[in-house]
Amino acid sequence: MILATRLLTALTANTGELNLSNVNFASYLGDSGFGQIEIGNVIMIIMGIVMIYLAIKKDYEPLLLIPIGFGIIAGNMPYNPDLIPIGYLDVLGGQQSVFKMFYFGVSSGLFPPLIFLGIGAMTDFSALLSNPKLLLLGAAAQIGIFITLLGSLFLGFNIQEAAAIGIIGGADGPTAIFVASQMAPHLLGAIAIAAYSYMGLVPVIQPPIMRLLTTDEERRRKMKPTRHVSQTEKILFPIIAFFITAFIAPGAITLLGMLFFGNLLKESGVTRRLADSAQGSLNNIVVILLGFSVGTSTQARYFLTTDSIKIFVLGALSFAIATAGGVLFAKFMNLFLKGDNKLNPLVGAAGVSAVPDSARVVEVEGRKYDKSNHLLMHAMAPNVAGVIGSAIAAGVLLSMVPH
Amino acid sequence: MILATRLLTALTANTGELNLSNVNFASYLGDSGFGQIEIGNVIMIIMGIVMIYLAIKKDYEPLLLIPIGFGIIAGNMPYNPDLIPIGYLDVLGGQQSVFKMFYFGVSSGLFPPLIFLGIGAMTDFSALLSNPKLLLLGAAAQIGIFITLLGSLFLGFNIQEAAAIGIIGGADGPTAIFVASQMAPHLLGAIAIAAYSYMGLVPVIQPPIMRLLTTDEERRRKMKPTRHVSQTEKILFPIIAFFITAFIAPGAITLLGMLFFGNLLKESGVTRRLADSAQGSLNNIVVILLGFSVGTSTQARYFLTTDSIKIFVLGALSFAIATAGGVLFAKFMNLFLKGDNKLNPLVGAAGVSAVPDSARVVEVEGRKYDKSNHLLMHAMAPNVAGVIGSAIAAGVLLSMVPH
Amino acid sequence: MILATRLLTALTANTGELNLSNVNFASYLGDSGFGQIEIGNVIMIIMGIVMIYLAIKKDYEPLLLIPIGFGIIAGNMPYNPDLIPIGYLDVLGGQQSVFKMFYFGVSSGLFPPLIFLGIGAMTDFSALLSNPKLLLLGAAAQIGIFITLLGSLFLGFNIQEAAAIGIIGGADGPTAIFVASQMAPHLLGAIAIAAYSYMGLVPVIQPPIMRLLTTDEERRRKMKPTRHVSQTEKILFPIIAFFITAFIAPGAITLLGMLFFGNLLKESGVTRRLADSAQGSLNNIVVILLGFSVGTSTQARYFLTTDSIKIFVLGALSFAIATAGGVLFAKFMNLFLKGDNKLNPLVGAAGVSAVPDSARVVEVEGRKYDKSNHLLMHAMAPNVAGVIGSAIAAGVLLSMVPH
Amino acid sequence: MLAATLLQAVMSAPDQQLIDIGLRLALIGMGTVFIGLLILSVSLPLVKKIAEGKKARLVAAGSEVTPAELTKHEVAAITTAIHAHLLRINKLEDMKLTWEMYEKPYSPWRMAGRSKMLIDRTSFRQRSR
Amino acid sequence: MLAATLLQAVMSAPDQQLIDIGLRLALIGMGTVFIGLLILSVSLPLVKKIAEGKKARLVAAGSEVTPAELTKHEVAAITTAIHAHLLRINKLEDMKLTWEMYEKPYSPWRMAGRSKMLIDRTSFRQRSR
Amino acid sequence: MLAATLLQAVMSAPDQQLIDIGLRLALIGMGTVFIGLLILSVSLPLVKKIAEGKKARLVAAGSEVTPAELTKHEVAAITTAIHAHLLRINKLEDMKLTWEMYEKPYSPWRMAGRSKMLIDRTSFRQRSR
Ligand code: NA
Ligand code: NA
Ligand code: NA
Repeated sequence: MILATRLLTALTANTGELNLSNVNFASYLGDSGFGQIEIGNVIMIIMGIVMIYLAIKKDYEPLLLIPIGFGIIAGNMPYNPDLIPIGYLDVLGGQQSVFKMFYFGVSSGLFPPLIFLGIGAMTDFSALLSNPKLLLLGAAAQIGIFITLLGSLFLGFNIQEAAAIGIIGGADGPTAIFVASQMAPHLLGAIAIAAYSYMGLVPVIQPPIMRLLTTDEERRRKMKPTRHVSQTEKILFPIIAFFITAFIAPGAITLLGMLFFGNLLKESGVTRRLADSAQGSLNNIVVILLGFSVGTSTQARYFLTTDSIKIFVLGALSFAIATAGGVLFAKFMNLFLKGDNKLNPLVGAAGVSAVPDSARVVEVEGRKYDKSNHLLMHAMAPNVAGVIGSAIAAGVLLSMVPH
Repeated sequence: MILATRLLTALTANTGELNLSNVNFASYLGDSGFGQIEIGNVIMIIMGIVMIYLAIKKDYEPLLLIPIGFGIIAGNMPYNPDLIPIGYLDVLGGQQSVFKMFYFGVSSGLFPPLIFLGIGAMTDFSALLSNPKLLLLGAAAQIGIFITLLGSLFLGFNIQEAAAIGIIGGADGPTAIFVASQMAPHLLGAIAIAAYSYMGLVPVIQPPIMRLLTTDEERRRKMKPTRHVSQTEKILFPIIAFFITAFIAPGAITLLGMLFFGNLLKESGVTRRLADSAQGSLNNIVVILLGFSVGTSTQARYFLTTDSIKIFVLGALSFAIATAGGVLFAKFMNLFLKGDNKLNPLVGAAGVSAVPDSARVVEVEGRKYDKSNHLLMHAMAPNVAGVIGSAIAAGVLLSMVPH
Repeated sequence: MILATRLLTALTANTGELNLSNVNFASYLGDSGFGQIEIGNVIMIIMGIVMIYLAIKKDYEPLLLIPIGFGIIAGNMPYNPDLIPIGYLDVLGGQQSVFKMFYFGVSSGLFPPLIFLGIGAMTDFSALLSNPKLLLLGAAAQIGIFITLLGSLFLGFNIQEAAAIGIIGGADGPTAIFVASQMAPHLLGAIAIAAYSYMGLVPVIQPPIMRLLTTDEERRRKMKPTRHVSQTEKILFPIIAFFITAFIAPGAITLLGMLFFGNLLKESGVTRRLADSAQGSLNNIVVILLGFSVGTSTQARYFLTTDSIKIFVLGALSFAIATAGGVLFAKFMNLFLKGDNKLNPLVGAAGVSAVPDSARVVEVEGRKYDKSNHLLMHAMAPNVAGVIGSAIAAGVLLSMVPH
Repeated sequence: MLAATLLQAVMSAPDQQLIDIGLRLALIGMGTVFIGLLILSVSLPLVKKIAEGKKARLVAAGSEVTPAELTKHEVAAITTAIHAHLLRINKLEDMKLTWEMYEKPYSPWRMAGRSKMLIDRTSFRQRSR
Repeated sequence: MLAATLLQAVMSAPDQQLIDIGLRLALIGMGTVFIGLLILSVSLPLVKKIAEGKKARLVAAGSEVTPAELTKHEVAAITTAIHAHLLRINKLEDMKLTWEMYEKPYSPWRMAGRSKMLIDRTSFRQRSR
Repeated sequence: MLAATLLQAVMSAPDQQLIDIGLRLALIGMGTVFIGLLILSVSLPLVKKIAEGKKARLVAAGSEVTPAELTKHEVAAITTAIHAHLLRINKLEDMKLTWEMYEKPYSPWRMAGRSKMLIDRTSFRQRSR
């Protein structure tokens, strides 16, 4: 009798709602993929496969698109969320899902500054130091951010959402994620996927716009070779650049602080082992977790909305506008420059950032018209300036828009 | 007078219960190891030393046994938990102990998927792709899991505990920890120690069983050389294998998602730096913290129970049954195979996983009977299949058993 | 009408206090550095620049001073904390600042043991094993800790604060941070900065004291060459040393456990990849985040207090006393030693730890008086003993002083 | 004592329903593992087909040279040639690597190791394994 | 359908105040970006001056040999010489590195890779890129 | 002013009990540090004995060749021989390593560095230290 009572208690207390009638193969199949699959999942999984394909075959930003692509697949495999926490938002009986823990790095805004640390530790600002006026091209391309912001307001988003969507035009994944995590967390997945997708598609989006806005003669123009930059200049740069930019846009302190900190580690010459890890293992670990997390956050039930479609349309628009802004501003600057100081306007397209893909696009486009014309070094200047520019823009929006 | 009051306040408010009578050497000694040591600690510390000895002298899974062994020592050094938080469960005055923070990676289930990411990034699935039917040996060896589950029910564990104990038979440390952290956190320490100990002891446990169940002729049998596997196959494998396994066992999405994600990073050819860090520094860091944490969680006061003894007995049983399951199923398959397609049944023993130790045991056993018989490559196939198989089994239990 | 209501709701609900009158350039400038800068920030930023300068030009502990220096700059850039969370204490609308998340590793006491793991994995205890009596020099130098503790009580700090300040005299950054995080979190920034600054300034602080307390003849004394130490000794050392020290000072289990664990990973010979990551990427990542976090925690509004000034004065004192303690105890030991067993008292100065800078100072000083006198190997023994000694002292204080 | 403990535990066996649940779990679990790996094993030849389909186009014209035909010396020669070729491309970068590898021979954090080298200068580490 | 959605969205345009705020944000934001990068670009020549000021003292006496004048062979020779010089300094350490690199050829965690090498022994990986 | 602050602080000295506690803490603390390191220092010769006990069996028969007797050239020769021997074992693996080291010379993430190399092509970095 006592034994029976003990067992009864054990069964009810310990095994929860488990009883014999629930434990059968049909019930198990119903909770497996066979019973849980939805059309939305299939669409998203195909999208993930396409991303992986493009990354491997076309070499479009593989370090980002492969983690995101596989994350999309993992996040959209069907399961019953009442039985076990798997998805990026799942908490069950006090136990967070692992994907939710990974995603914390995204939702808290922790990962983007760490990525910036790594970017700083692997970026060489020589090109920019060599020709400072090219910085302005990186400023001009940020017009994409603000026009997209206005467009988002027109499409019915509120001001916080519009600000977060606008930053897609900065062509900087980490900046976009950082702003979205603070301003519009519910749109973070769509914004991140849009930003990274278009960064991957830079070689597809930019060339037609660049050709449309330039003449043959302009595209063939060669630029003065860059000068040699001393080590002392490179050491002073991150400190001085941080002062100026953080002073003007305090909202950018977190992102630019880490960027220039990483760069100082690289250039100081006495912290090699720290710079190596900042741009090496730490960066790789964060890239893996960030990409995968962003991917898992595209669970069809939350992701496939008209808002996501609008964001993708606005994102494409913003990349196009940013590219045009950079190219046209280069032509505008040429009005004031003389002789061999004149710029090849193609270089302006690199102002969108998307480091270093858009600089590579400039190089490739330039050589289409003159095999001997190497624009890569010149394009690197607006390219890294674009990173700084969009971080400043993000800082302004973070300061001005209450959130 | 005012000064006296100030000091009185300071003394009572700031120094807590500290007063002159408490501050003496005898009282200090009482709180040091001299006053706090217990016989249980001594037993556990000796166990830790034995593990370290086996790891260094016998090379039994040193990457796991050394962190665990030292963790056991560190977790069992005597101290007074009312004075300072040290142990893996200690929180004192709102301050968590560092060991508790480390242990969070274990108790939350965060570490195992990260380990699987690393295993994926260092595993070559060629052997399996070359001879797919060997996958079934990896399935057969999982019988150890379910017989142990039944045995645990007989020994009086409830259904959640039995499921967690059963997974020891999967011979996969991370899988066992993951399931235990969700199903039976109070048994996690014992389950983890049992799983890793027996994984280390695979060269001791398996050979007698292998010899018992095979004839001399069978042990000498050579197998057809494996075929070359193309890179495209290797890239497609992680994606397709993830679809199938996650669809059938959604509970395994977290573990297998990370395993195949890691493998895709390795095989894609465009994400080398991510794969390097996934299987390198990230894996090492997690292995260090996981092993050490599991070790510290064996504090004698919580660990030395009859439950732990039962778990160790059941664990040994489950490894033996799993080995027998693999070998016997290989013999069963031979009934349907002809000529040089017949399997050497020793290869079945590798189905328990314990990668790559059990494959190495198969190689060593095989060469005892024929110096020229290299079974390593063939054993790798059931070996990695065993990892997938036990993750599927874990997924089924996580889905079906409420927790 | 409905549209208007919707928009009104949207504006009030979504944009918070944002309204047209707030959005203008003057208001923006007021929230930028132009409106927020304070004299305290300027002072701290200059201090950060000086640290970076010393690190690069004079090579004073660059791996610590550069992250701290840049952290000071980043933590003191002016911003409006009501608009966006940036500082190391900021939480706004439930969103923690990124710097606060980084700082968690400091305030929770998580980073110091991880640093100790790395130090263990990169430290060779041969010198100490070769000449065990030099351990006592590492003990003698800890007198700095306790005299500073008494001095702090005199300057009006309470007992917890005094204990935390005293540990600066241990000349071990991580130990000081660990104790301060548990005992006196509000002084953590000042204590950490003091500890690391003086560790960097060891080549400036120690030599005059060393010369003051030694005769010319003593400084020229050569010591017996160290003996070769076998691998088995090196493997046994971390285990035995951990037993003894943890038994006597349980409060040091966390720090010394990680130190000796790291050393076992290094010496075992079978866990190379773990040791490499412990002293490589993991250590670098923690050093970056710890240094930067400590820097950001010097926000002028919290940091520039008379308490900070007192702590800096006490810190300088404690380094001087510790150095004197080591040198004088070496002379005291010489009273009992004969012939070529006599110590060169300069070696005592290395007992303060500050590994390996103070050992380097001993080498340099020794060679000033005899070019052929290499004291480096002998100085390494008290140097690493000093690390153990201050961890023991920390353990005693953590056990005895309620917190 | 251990035996007694186990015996006692087995004696107080759980009721039939719990065992039934356990048996069903075992059946469904083992079944799922087998079905999952069986489906995977039959789908792998498909993977091979897909991969070969792509490759077929590439090697359609000439017969692929099986690397097995290469001698050790040929392998060495080819490797060296490719190495040299790539080396030229990466020459400047490599130079930098070489250069920087020795950049800071007296870094503070390498002191511990260095002092050990001085001690062990003339001795080799004996390894038992 | 997409077009319809977008059209509908645009039709229900937000009120003028929200647009005004957006326009002001755009103006201030774009202005700040431009001013920030403009100040940075005009301050960079100053950085150069500071850096040159320091360097000037060093090269005051003789004219600096521009590395551009070195031929490929000279570069190789110098690099080798420096390498050899530093190599001597680091000889013992390097020896240790070389030694340990091959220390544990059968480490369990390298088995997977090793078994693959055995399989692929005679084949080279074909890379499409 | 600093002096005044300190003076004032010292003047308002804490009561005797707090100082007594501090003194006792100092005594116990310093005592424990000394006892701990003293026990450690007397136990280390034991460690040596244990280690030697194990080694003794190995070298009982012949006298161990002290590495100190090796000349630099012998060291070099032995190292090279061992290196070559192990190289043969690891040949395939090494080949793979060499191969892959140059696998993707135009990876996007290496572009920044590469563009710098192009700029600095003909110049060497001057290091002051
Ligand atoms: Na940008
Ligand atoms: Na398994
Ligand atoms: Na110390």
